[in-house]
Amino acid sequence: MQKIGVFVCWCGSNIAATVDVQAVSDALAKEPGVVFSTNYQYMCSQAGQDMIQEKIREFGLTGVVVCSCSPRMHETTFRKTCEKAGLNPYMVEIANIREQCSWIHKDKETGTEKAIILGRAAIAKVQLNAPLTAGQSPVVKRALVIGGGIAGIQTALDIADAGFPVDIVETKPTIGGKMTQIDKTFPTLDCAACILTPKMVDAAQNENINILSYSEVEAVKGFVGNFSVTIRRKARFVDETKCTGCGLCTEKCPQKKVPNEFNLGLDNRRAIYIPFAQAVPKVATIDPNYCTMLKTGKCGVCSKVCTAGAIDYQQKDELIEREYGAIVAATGFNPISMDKFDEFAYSQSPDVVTSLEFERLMNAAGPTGGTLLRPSDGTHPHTLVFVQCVGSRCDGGEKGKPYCSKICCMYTAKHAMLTREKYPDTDVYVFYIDVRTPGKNFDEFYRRAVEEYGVHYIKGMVGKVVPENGKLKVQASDLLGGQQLHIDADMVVLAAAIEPDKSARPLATMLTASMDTNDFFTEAHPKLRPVESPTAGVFLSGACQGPKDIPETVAQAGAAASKVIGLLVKDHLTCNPCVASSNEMMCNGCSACEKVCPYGAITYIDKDFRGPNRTTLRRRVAQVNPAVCQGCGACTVACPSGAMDLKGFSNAQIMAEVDAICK
Amino acid sequence: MQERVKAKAIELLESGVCDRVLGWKAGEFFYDVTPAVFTSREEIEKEFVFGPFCGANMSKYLIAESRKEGKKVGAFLKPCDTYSFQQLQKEHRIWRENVYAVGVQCEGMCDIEALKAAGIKGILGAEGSGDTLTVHTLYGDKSVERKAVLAERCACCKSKKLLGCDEIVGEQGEELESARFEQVAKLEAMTPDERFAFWRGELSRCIRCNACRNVCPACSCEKCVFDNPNSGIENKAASNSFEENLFHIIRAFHVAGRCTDCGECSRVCPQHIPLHLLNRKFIKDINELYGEYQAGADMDTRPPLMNFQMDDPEPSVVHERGSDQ
Amino acid sequence: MSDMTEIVKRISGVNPRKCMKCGKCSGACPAYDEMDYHPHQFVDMVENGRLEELMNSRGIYMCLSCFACLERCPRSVEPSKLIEAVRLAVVRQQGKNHLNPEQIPELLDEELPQQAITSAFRKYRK
Amino acid sequence: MQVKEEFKPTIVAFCCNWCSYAGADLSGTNRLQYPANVKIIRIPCSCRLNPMFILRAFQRGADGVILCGCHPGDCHYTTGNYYARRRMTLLFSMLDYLGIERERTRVEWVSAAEGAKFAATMNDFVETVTKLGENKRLEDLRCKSE
Repeated sequence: MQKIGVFVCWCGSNIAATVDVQAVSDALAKEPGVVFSTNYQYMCSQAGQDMIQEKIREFGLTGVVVCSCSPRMHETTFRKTCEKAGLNPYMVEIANIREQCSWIHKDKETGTEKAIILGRAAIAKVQLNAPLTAGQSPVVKRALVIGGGIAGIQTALDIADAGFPVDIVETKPTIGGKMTQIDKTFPTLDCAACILTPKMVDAAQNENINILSYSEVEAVKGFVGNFSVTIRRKARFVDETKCTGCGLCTEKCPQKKVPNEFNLGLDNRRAIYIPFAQAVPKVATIDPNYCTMLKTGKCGVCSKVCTAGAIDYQQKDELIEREYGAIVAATGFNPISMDKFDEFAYSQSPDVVTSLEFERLMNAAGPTGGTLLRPSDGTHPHTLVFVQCVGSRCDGGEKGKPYCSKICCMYTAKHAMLTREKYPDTDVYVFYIDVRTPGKNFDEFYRRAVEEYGVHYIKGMVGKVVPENGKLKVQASDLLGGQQLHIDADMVVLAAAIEPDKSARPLATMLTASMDTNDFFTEAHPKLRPVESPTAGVFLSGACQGPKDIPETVAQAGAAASKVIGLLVKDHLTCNPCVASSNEMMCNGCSACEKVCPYGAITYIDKDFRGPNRTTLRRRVAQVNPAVCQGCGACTVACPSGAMDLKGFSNAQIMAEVDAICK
Repeated sequence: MQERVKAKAIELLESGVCDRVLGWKAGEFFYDVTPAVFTSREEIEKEFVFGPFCGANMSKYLIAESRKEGKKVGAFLKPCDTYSFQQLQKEHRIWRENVYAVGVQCEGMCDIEALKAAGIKGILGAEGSGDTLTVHTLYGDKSVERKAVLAERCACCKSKKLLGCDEIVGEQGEELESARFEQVAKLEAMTPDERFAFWRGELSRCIRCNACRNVCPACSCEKCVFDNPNSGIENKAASNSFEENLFHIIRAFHVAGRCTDCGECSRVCPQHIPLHLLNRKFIKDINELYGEYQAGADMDTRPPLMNFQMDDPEPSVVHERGSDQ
Repeated sequence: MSDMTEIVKRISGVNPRKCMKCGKCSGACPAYDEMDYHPHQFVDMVENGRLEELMNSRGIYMCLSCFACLERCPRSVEPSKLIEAVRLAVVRQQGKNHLNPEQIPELLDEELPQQAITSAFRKYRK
Repeated sequence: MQVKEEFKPTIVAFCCNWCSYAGADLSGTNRLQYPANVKIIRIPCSCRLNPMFILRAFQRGADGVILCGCHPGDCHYTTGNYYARRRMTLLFSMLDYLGIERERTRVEWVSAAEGAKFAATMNDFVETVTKLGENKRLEDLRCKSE
């Protein structure tokens, strides 16, 4: 029989004013199993806690009921108190007789009667409490960063600085992401490559960081602290260890007509290529869709030319499996496709480009070597029209994205300013709905574009663009001027909306991380936990969580890294002991519980049981992983036979509380 | 039809595909057909029956049978049985590779009460496939319209489709438009007091023989909560009105979303309580609130109670929807 | 006049509040110059209670119902349907159907494009 | 007919630990009064409520049972209240089908910031159940000790 101690708190006058605490402690003293019952002004005070510890030792209490304020207030305090006195902390129950009794009833008599009933319910529950110890699960001291853009690199660098090994998995042949394709950055007009490549080199040289380029995540199993991830290293047909990055093969390769995705198809590259000069790892890659040797077996120029003998046509995809303690999603963004915006004639004229393509045209390593030329005839453009919010702030659905993509106003101001600065003879028009410049020095930057460089900012939208004998006839409304403008432009640049990378959705399903309707990762709490995913052990860095510019991405990457370090620094993860547990003898193995578990904490094994007259019965039974289970209890109701029960809130305990209340 | 099924049973045994076959055998009376296991040709020839009274649903026996060593177990399944068969596979209760399932075309099973109600006296036996039934009685043979004496569940049969069978005897059928929810709708239209009186009248006759639980393919727990002393709601015999309600509400809730509406519970109830009306109420609610769902129709859609939509109706819908004269 | 605004909104099924004042409809409108009030202003005037002014304007008859604005509106506001409803509201008033079909034959001339004829019939044949 | 001594219903409220229990605490902190016949049982999530507990409460003499949970979409366990919503809808529909008064059972989504709503809901629920009178249709006479 349990030996229970009841401690009724006055809480100064908060409880004692409308509840006769003496009557309560006397009434509860008579309850079965109660060996000691008292009341005191401040149970949560040091004196109160000492009294509890003293009584535990004196009476050898096996259970403690404290009738006081809400468990959300002092449950942990009283649990620690009892733990110090040697009583299992989960043998404590709190009856909430302040917020849910004394404060909401004026009449002392009903207040006292209700407090006694709530006390009885807590006693009934503690009778059935079992001592629980918080489970522990080991933490693998290695992090995985998925995505090698500035977000992934920065996160990896910060984690590596703390001394933890990090793997970066990048689908492209080189890390660097979108920033490598950008010419200058706002608001400081730094050259993007100049501030990015040192970080890429740091990442390459940092012995804690292991870069798995040209690879994809295939499968993720396990839980926080113990992820096991299968990574597919796509076949490069070049041996990374031998290739020196001299680039000889990329000059000699006969297959010249391959659209260069690094320059967004504005120029061509060879079948064997290095994306750009400062690529990290600086290793050639053969494109299997275009290489004649791989397709027909007749060529092999690159292997003949290669001095290091690094070409290996037989190389196959390789699947490697590694353990990680934490995973950071840094899959980044892409501009949306323009094929649903024919009113801007993107598909009808090469002179209508997206902003990223414009970046490449302005970039020294770009297809035109840095001089801004019209892709159609290579002449110098005189009139440029920038169109804002193409596909952003729309109605959702096939019209475009419902959100504002946040960075277009700033990079368009940058493009306009750089164009006017480099080519003073050009006329630059920017058609906008609102110019949004919320960051530090952002608005000053935009005003410089208007005041110093004379960019024509026109509030209104372009209605249509019609390519006509070499010119682009732009028809737009000028809302403030109250007129319809007709401009013959040489080039039109569309500020396309940005959307998450296509690899984000399958990755989210693998990580059981949740996503919003626009495929951005959902954060654990929009304001208070923006860099964590609701799924424990999964963190978010960069534009995969929402549109953001480079300063914010780097800040968020640092934050994600600090969360990962906070996790990896622990040797063990203590997990909530009030988790589900399945009674194997009664489990039907019908996987009803597995389907309702939001955390995928339930797995199944076939187990042998002793059957009648010495036969063994092989049955499928459920197993709950205590580290992943958060104790919501959905499975306990889905399980018809009651095999699945929740420690700390078991069926019997809740029934006992119901009985005590309704008696 | 019986000849073809018997021949198939013998063929399964002779060809060595199965070492035992689950079928039907005449019980005490001709209409009291019980399930049986046949292991030899002679037994089949002598006792195997497939006639208008073979209502028993074999799929629940396959839970235990499919786990035994030895060759496969042959099983004859009517269309409604195949739904339970697939539902049990979906819940990993039947090991499909140890079962050789033979689907049997079914024209609907008859109910002896309906036969008696049709005013035929001194019945000795009845057989015949197709639309008419020849009834052997003390006063010579009579023939009667099969439709008139069909069991309630067969009168509003929901589907003649044979699912997931290795082989089919007879033709494959189709899902049918069935009026199986009319009775439930009639009850819903009553006032709460009338409904309370109706169900008290029905459930008070319940003697807790657990026949409904034992025959129900969805009710196949290793250890039922009502037999488990520390489940908190264990009760062997319902001693008062509350426990009768409790048993039937909880049982209906446990099979909600998994009950294939095979009607076995009402067929075996010795007190003729229309238990299927409880399960059909849940099926009707699920169809109306969460979209058409037929348990056991396929192997992958998630059962409604293990699924959700963001825009599910609020529980208060029950308050607005109910009629409250 | 507010109930008339409700009627116009109901007939057209358009929610003018969805308009974010981007002006793309006016940008795309081929009849922009002939109109005194332009497509983005239709939506704004209906929403802000200037329906009367809009109903008396000549501009609403210059609309060719070519649906360029409807196609291109990022917020799916459909200004062409709205102006259609405004025209309907005018025509339904007593004696305001100021052009009856019998007059049209004399007004015709060869250069009048096909589109304008069908559009005129549709607008005036109510 | 005038009830002899004023009938005081017993109401059991199952509150989910993260939202509605905090809402109940908030209504307490704001000293918002609601009748004392409501007693609250804390459960981790609304999806922890098993129909057995509701029927057990009625068996033991409760006159009304209410489940309070987080608003759909705010659940601490992301999907808990969606399952609870379906289960309770079906259970209430079955109880209504058996002729048990519909107003004896109820689900209310109360967030941690809605102290006032919690108090108002409790006042309204107690009033409805008092009007219904004692629970005659789902009672277990053996449990009626007095």
